[in-house]
Amino acid sequence: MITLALYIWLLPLLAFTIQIFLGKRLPRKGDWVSVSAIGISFALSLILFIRMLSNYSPDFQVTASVPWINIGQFKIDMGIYIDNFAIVMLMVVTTVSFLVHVYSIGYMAGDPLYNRFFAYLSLFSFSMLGLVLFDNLFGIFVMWELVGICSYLLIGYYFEKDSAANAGKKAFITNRIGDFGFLLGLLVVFTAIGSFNLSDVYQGVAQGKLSGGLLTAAGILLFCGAIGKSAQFPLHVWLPDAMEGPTPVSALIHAATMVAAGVYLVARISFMLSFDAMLVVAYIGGFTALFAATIAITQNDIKRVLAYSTISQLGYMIMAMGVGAYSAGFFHLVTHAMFKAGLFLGSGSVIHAMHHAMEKTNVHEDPNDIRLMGGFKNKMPATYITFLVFTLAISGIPFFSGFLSKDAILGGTLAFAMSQSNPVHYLLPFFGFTAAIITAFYMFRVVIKTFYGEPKRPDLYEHIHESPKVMTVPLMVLASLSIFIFYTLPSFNPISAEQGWYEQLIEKPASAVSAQLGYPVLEISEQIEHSAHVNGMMISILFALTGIALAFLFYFWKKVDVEALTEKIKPLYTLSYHKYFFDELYNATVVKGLLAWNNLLAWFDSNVIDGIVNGSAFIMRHFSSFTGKFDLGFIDGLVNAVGDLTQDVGQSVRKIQTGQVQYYILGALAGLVLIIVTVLI
Amino acid sequence: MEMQEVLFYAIMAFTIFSAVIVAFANKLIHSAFALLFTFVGFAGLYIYLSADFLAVTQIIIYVGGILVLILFGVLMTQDIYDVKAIAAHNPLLLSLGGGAFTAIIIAVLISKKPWFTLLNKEFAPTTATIGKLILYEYLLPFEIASILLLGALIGAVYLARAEDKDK
Amino acid sequence: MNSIIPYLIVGAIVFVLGIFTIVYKKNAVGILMGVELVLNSVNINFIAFAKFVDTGIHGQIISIFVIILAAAEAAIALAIILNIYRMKATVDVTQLNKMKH
Amino acid sequence: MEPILKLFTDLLPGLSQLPYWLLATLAALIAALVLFGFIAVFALFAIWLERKISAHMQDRLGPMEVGGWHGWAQTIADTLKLLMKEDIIPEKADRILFKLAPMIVFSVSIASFVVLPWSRDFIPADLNVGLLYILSISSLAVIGILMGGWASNNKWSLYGAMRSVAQIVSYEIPISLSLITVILITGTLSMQGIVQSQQGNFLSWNIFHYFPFMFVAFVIYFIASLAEVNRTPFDLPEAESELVAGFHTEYSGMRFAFFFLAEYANMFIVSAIAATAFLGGWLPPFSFLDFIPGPFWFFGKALFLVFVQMWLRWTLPRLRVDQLMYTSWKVLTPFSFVLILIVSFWQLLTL
Repeated sequence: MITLALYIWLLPLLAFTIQIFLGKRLPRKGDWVSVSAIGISFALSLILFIRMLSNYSPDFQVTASVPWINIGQFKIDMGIYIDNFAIVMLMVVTTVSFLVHVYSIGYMAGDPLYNRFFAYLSLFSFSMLGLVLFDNLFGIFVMWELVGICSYLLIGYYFEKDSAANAGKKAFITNRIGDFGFLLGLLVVFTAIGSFNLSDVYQGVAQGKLSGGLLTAAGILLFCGAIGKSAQFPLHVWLPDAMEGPTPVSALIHAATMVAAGVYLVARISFMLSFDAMLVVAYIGGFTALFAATIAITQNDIKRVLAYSTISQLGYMIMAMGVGAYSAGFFHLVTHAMFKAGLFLGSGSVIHAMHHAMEKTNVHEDPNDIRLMGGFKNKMPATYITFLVFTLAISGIPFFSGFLSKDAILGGTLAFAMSQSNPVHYLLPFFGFTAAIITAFYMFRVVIKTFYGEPKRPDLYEHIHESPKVMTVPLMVLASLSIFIFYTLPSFNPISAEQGWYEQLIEKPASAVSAQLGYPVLEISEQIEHSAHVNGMMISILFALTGIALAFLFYFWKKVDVEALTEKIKPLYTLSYHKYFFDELYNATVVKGLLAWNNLLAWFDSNVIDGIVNGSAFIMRHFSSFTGKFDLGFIDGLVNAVGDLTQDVGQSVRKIQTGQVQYYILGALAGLVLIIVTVLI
Repeated sequence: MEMQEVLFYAIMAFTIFSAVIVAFANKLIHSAFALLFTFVGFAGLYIYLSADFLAVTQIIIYVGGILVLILFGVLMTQDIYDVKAIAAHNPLLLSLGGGAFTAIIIAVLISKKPWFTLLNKEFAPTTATIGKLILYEYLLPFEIASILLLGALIGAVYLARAEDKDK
Repeated sequence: MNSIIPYLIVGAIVFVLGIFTIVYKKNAVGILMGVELVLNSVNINFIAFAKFVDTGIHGQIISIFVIILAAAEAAIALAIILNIYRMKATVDVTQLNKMKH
Repeated sequence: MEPILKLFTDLLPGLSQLPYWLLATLAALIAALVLFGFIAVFALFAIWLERKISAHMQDRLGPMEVGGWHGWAQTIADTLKLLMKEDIIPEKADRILFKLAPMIVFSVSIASFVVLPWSRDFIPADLNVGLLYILSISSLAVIGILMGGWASNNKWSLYGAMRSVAQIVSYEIPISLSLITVILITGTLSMQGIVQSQQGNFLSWNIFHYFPFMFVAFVIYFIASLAEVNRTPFDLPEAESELVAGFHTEYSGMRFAFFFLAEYANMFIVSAIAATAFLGGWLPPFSFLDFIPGPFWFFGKALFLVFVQMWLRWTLPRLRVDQLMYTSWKVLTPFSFVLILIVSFWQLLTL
């Protein structure tokens, strides 16, 4: 099993190595290397997955580790940890990655850096799989940074475009802030417990080596990493800009897998979250869910809408982690990976078509703009149908995967609020349900504007064509994976996944904090949970349908004049359209502040430090002019004398050098005899 | 078992005799062919030292590789048709002196024995042991040696093709 | 044959002969042959010690490495000798004294 | 040595009275004589076979006169002619080396017979490095050929010898590499061990192992072995039209007979190795055929391969020198390296 996991992990690395060195010279620029590597990984993960299903045990786990750093008492082991969590995650990563690889063959065809693109994809798959497999926080951190690098490289893939290069830098720097928190969290954990290994950390927390405020701090600091990577509220600004990268990358990295890594991390460290830390997590997640959803309403770039939707959905997951509904949050991660990857690939298909149409008609406008689309459903039936399936899934309509997981999260938040005495916590379900309406609304806004109605630009419309098979087939696969049956087997219940394999196999991890405190951190009774679930389901179906209905009212039947409404709530619209001015805010505070501080430092450097340096240089110069005279007269004389002597000796001795090796060997032998004789006597 | 002993001393004498021919033969080609018998004789001695794998390796590499190279070297640098060509030698006395030096050193060293407690191990197949040692304990030297061989290969080809540089 | 001495003596004699060959021959290929003799005599010492001294068979491994080195050395040396022959039409080492003085 | 001695004392109990060394010498002598007899008879038979096969392939009769029935005595007559011939040593030849060369070549061939496994019990010496031993012995023959070619002091001989050596040295690499795949599978170098690891019916022979990779290894081995024994299409060293007769141009009489015998013995040896390493040696193709003794199968398989060699000789034209080198270095060697990689990877996977 470990060997299998190692193959899954290392094959993409092998592909990366081959690609980066030989890619250009291989036939077809070597795309088959990467695709087949991830394909094999996918097949092997499928084997693991089937084994997991046939095993059907929630407690299943396998570990293996090797010593990594070993200096005296200081020991760090590196190892692999496989449980159901990891296997499901492996499955998600390899599936989406494989499909995106295949899709990219079509989407990236003819790109000048084709082979490098596939090399990056392979490197990303390798790092992401490593992140899933590692059994210790340090290894996870290393892989965490590697996926960050890949994200940076792929966002800035069209680096000749300024906006892409800047977006890459922005993503990288914003992530650094989160990762700084992560690193601090690692240090806190290591100082207190002395190991990075997850099971050691669990033991340490359970035994109380890390407790009280420090434990909360450690939890929140580690969560900072997730804030950065999963684009949660204060650090969400990079993800929309990351859409500068190629669309397959957006699907793979910025929708399905890497951004979900934050959620995965929170799930992995959930055992050490104290109640306060959980509240922080829940509120950040909940707020992000609502906040990003409100921005998504007004955006016109199809990929940006999806980006904000991703942020919002990630907020859902994080919120689920915060209210203790781990398996629901993780479930949403899985389903979201499928339908959001699908949405991105579908939008990629549309953009691809637009791009070609623009090239044909020689129009230079933004191919991502939904204002230029409309009526595509007749031209691109496969893309349309799959896109609709994904949209239904994300809106949370029954019979689709998104309903199952979103409903579980909403139920979880409701149960959390009901079980707490403080009514303020009803804010969390409020965030969740409001975001659900808005999600349904803005997703259908995109669908209606893109696929229904009259074509806005007939000149472009004429040249729109369905994408090649290599692009539509992954879409179909993802669409079928967005239907409920895959998650509710063997019970086959479209409304609830409770009896499905997923809920049976993925259990809420035991909390070490509870073990330390001696009482559960969070207690939610069965009864509350059940009633919350039923109520949540009703409300969420109702809200989703409301959202859809609103979208159709606004944009399809045009019963409400959108322009007039916009004018009426102009300030709110502006706020949302400009993303609450967060970029400008950061620019004004962080960037300007840093510049001012830098100017101060520069002044200090050029005046104070340079003054000292110049002064000492002046003294040294006078001293050295004195020593120079001494040098010329006395020292040089000595040196010349030695040189002359050597030359004279050399003249007389050089006659021994006959240039014949054999004499030298004889000389060496004579020397050897001499040495041995002296040693023996 | 005295048969084996007789055979042992015969091989020993054979080895030394052919080495003497290598050293003293007048024709270089005779030296080269005498080297064949020296190598084979050494392989025989290795068998007595229960180093079966080494014996076979000795023949494959020394005879099949190095000796062929040397023979080609001789054939390419000597005038082929002049079979009688006598190799020129350095002054015999000087060379004998060098040999004598070495002999003295070694005689002294051998007479200083014993360095270790000596024992006589039973014969046991060594191939598997050698394989394991090379792949575990001596892995780094082994890899270095393989890189050295690759380097030597490329270097030799480059040197031998030197005439192409002028074109 | 059940004592280390005969092997050491063979090794010593061949070693001396090898050194002698190196010094005696004027032909570069001949010198190479001397070197091979020397390497062989060293090998037999290693293998003899591997059998008669209680250190496992590490001696045999060392001699494998010696053989590897000998192969590499022979290849390079002959390539050099051929090059010299090509340039100077001789392989007599007494004529090859460009490094003199 | 011991099994042979045991065989002797079993056959003639009186022999055990003799002192050990005498017994050993006697046994060795007799074994050598038997081997020589075998090689000689085999060569006779093979020459006759070759004549007949070539005749049949070219739709002609071949020798029909000597001895009556289908000219069966033709090769005996040839042999007599060879033995009767005057033994000539060219005046300018290097006499010692000239005489030494055929001996080396022939004794090398004989030496290879030591490790051929004829049946479950009958193998002259089951060395634990048997396969390597054969490889090493075959590299000795190179020196003999070079010696003969040089000592003849004849341009054609030397060219033939040089070509032959270059060819054998180059083709030894694919041979060794393809045999390494066998070693990887069986995990032993001993010839008996290799045969025993192929126990079962013919599908468990190495040639069908890891299908089709080992089959490719067998093909590589077979092609390279053709070159190793200077058979067509790789018979450049003795290409009559270019080099008169290769390195043995100047030889005649008994010395020539030695080269000749060695050549046919080598044909048999490479086929026997192929039979051992790839075709299950003395194992019958189906286990119910066990009652037929091992030597029959072993000899049969080897002889079949010898027949294929002859068949090829009359089918394929000769290669050019550059094509010869190309085949070895750029086709067979890389392929066998890849095979080693594949086989070892496969083994790792199924570990």
